[in-house]
Amino acid sequence: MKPFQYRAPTLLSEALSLLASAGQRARALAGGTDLLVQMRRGLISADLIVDVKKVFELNRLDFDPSDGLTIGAAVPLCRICESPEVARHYPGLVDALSIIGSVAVRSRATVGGNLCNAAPSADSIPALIVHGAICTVASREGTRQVPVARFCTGPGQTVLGPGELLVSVRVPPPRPRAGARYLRFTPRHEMDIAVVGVAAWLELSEGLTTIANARIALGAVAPTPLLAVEAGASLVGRTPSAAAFAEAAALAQRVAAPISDVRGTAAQRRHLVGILTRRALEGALQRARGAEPDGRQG
Amino acid sequence: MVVVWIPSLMRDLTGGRARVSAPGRTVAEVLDALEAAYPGVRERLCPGGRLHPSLAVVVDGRRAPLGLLEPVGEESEVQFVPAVSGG
Amino acid sequence: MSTPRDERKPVTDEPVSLRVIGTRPPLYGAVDKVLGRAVFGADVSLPELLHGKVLRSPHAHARILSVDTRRAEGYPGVHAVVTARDLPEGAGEQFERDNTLAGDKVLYVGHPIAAIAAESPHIAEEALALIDVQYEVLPPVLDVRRAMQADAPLLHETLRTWSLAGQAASPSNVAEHLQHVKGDPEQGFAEADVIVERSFTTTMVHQGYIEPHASTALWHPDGSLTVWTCTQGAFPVREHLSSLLDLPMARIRVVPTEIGGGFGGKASSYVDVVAALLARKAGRPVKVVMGRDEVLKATGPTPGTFIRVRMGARRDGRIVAAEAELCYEAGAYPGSSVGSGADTIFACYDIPNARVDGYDVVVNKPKTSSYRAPGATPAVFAVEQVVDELAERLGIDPLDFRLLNCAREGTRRVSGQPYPRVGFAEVLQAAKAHPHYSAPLGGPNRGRGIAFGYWGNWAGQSCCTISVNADGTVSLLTGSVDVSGALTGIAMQAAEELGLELRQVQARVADTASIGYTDVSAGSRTTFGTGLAAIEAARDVIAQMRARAARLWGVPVETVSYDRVVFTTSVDPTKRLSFRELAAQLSATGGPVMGRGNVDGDVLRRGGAPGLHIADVELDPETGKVTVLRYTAVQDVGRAVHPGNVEGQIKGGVAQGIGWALYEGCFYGEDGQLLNPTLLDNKLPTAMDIPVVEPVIVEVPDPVHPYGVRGAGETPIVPVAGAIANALYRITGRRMERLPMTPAYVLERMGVI
Amino acid sequence: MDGKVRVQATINGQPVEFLCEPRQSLLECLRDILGLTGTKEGCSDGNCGACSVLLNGRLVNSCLVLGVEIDGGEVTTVEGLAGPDGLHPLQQAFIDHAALQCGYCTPGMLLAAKALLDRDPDPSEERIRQWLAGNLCRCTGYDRIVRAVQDAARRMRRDADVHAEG
Repeated sequence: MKPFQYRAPTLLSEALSLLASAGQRARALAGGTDLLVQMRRGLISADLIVDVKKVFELNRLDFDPSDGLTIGAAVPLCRICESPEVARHYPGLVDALSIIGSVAVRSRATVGGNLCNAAPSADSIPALIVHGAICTVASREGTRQVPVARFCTGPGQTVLGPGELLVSVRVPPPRPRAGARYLRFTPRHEMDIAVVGVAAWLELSEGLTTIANARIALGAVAPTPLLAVEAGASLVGRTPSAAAFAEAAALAQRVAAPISDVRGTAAQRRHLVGILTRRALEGALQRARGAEPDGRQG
Repeated sequence: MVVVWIPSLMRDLTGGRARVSAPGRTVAEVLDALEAAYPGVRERLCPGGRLHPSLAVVVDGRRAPLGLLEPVGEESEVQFVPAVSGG
Repeated sequence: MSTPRDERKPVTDEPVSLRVIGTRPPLYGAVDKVLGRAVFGADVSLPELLHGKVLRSPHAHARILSVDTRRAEGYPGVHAVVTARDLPEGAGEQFERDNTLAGDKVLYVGHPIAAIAAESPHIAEEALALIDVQYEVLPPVLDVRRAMQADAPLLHETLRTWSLAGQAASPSNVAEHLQHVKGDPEQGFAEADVIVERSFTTTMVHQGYIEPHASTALWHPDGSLTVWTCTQGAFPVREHLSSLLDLPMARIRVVPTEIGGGFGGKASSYVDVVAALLARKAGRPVKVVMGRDEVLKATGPTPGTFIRVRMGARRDGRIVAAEAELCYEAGAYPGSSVGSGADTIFACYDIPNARVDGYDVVVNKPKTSSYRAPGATPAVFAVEQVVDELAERLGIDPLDFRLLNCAREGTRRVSGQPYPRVGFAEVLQAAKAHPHYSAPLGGPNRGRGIAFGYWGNWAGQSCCTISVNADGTVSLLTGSVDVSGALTGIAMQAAEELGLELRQVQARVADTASIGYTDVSAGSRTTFGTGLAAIEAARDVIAQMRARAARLWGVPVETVSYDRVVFTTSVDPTKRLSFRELAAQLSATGGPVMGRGNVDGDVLRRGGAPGLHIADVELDPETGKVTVLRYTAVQDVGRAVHPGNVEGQIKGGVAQGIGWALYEGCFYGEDGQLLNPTLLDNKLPTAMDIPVVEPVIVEVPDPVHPYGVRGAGETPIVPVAGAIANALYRITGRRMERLPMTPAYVLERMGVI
Repeated sequence: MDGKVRVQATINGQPVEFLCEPRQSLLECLRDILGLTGTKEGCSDGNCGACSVLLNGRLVNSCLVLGVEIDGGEVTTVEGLAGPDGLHPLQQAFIDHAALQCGYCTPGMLLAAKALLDRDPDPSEERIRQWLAGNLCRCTGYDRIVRAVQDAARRMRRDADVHAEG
């Protein structure tokens, strides 16, 4: 790892000016569980590391019934998963955040880091997408909002321009009769990386008989986490049923563009998209009806 | 007479016979007797004069640490097996 | 002095009343390990210490045209740069030299080319990038069968296939062809009513020890060398250093540190010579610590294999013929474990007619080394599925079928070597009687599989000394590195002989300057082989103590005896001295007493350790994911010196076997790059992936050891993949012909994807 | 090579001050600067858990934390577990249950178990296994480690009750 300067600003403005001054040669450090690994392997190099863990705006974790949940980009996953409000209102999000890496990794890793690392197999991103989460990005020139669904532009690539910093992610307030579920498939039972990840979110109609709204997002089957628009749309207005879910699963399989690599084959991934989409929808349905799905991971 | 089990790939030298008897008080002496009866046996087992490193000598079911110097009895039997170590 | 070697008293079957052997004392060194005080390889530090890093080949197969280190040598903070040119001319065996620092060719990604010693590991790493190496890249060959073809790229122009049929003429990647033929296979297969033939492919697997290799070298003003290294064998490292540095052994001291797991992978030396070369050139001590990616790319995993097995049996259940072809990856240089694979594949069975062909094949991957019963696991994975299929086709219970055909005392192996007494049948009967074998499976998509495995025991050479202290305690020294509690097992055997409690025995591992030659701790030999040396040393102590008592009492030594409680003389029954009381008289009766044991265990007709494993697995038919629900491992260990250690070896061996069966492998791309050089993608099982393994110890004493001890540490890994494969067959109706049995592979075998 | 930074922290209850380069990990600082070699390196990319320590009460992989990041922080390593009156209950339980063989993963395993018991004095076997999944062990097959953690939890709960009554 090449030598670098280290700064730990407490003010957002200070962080932004540091990032702007060094341009491409500066990197923001939150948990570091991806950044330090890639720097150690020479995949990323920086002259200046800006530790953003002391900046107030990036450390907020507050829930408001009307505004929803605001997750600071530097809030460690363990703090998010331990929040009673997050557990009660966003169990679908906890499904994803509570299985990233290990206990030790989750003490440091952040949603901001997971987003900026932009791995196609990231666990948090499909879950954030189906929850309709929005990123708040700041730079010296000001701030802008970017839906999580459009934040990643390719493996390890995001919309962030030079001098821009991801400040927080806002998750809309939970809607009644709605539920979400995230499942991933890994060979080991823990401490592994998704071969395929699927998040599903369902909102039922007034009488709980039909699906008012649905979103399905896929991980590890395209250059970026993917919102499977047609698959979600196919469920709107239908009665929740195995057949409806199977149809949506097939549509999700069609939009997936998996590759073969050391973690899995394309055929395996395409098959798993079908299986996990169906299971995630069933879990989301149970939560929309106020029940808890069985704990088994994919 | 000592009974020597002939490894299969050497039976071309012994007319296809799997077991052969030969006199001797040590494995080396037995080998000399075998060489006399079936020329080429020694060079196969001991390329360049030393027992090939992947082979071990077994006398009466016991690996012989002295290799070719191992004494043999009247009714002994001799085999050549893979030299095994371990992990 | 000590009793002549061949008068070992055979152990009778009825249990001798033992005071220490069979108990479960805490292990030597455990307190330091839980305190974090134990000194492992990378924990060594010295004043003026420099840090070494190795430059490794990015190509799997290339000729080295030039290596220019001038820029690196000038980099601030760099103190020394070495390449193959720094190895003394013509010293040591050529392949060993080339695998230490590449000569004219690199043969695998990660092949060491040069090394740098600098003020910090970071500076050394930066300076590595300044070494300019020019390559002529050559096409690599990675698949073992492809490498065997005549038109395959050749790794070594000079390599000819050796076999007992003579030396082949033209160069080849096949370094050796071995063959065993027993009886008349053609005739046997003609008699068979049922014949099953299958081929299997297993991937290269790494031992996965959590501690990376580390070595620290220090040259002394008189030109002698001390090396601290985490190794399974300090003496083999000393030989390696002596050979490659052209330095007499008496000028080298190798100090074995605590070892963070080896499993055979630390029986070879990788960075000791490099550390020594750097330290000599820099004039300061140098520590070289490997990174995990270096460990996975450039240290010896166990070979990937192609195995074809064909077996025939009669309707009455007798196996009448068997045939196997084993092609093992040796890696960049000859010397895979195909020999022990061929020796083990049919080892559990009494088969009248058999042929085994083994091929040791070089490929553009790191030189393979041992991994716990080297060569046996892939062979048993193959043969136990064919045996299972034969039993099914004959309609015989799989355990009964194995009982019908298992080897017994006197059975001849394919090599012709007859078996001494080994508990093959006893293990099968114990497994059959175990509740697990008949328990209900309790759910859909579940299957139970069994597999029968064996590992012969290597004995090797060991030294041990025992000094008697004036207070009646003793201090034991041995050259055997303490791999997982073996030192405690050795000390327990000495304590038993001396009639002492274990806490009266101080036991330590000595460096190569303080004890006689002792082979590597491997081959399930340590508790057996070094235990013999400890027993011999203890008997030597007793002999000397009897002489002192005789001198004290003025009686002939023949009249003095010791019943492990007191010394007495038949001349005068009132004279009695405890060990402690006599020890206090040593200085007055002739000075210190030191017992010596130096043993070559191979002298003894050693039997090995068979194991029968029962595995219950559950399959998710939609995703192909396999969960091991219940696991029972029945094994003959001869005598469990420390039952806790033996159970620990069985639990650990099964855990590694589960990793080998379901999760692990070194996967290479077409260009020879290792695709998974991290512990994220080279997936060792976690605490969530291993069930509670129930060890069942069967004790059929090995007659050649005073306490009946057999080697037990390696057998536990051998049957695991076969048992899980047979369990998956019961769920899917498909035989598993590949390792690892990943979810994707299981789905493919089921025709789902 | 200058560019070193002064770091002040509390390590195993002791105030400590040291100089390090920003690129040096906490693991490197503990081992090479402060001589606390009890914490081990197995992979340096967060996949084995051998370097686990407590940072401000949280279990972390010290290979994925920079030394400069712990300025003002509090670190507990394996060397800080035993007290003046002897081994920590977890250390004693690991010995009693033979929950280690080579011992290389043991420091990380002990700190991970301590972090768990600090939070949950009576964890289920499932919770223990899930919590320890980030700490790889190649020798034992894990179940004796799980037993040792359960046993230590029992002893610590009993000591806590005695303490409460006393």
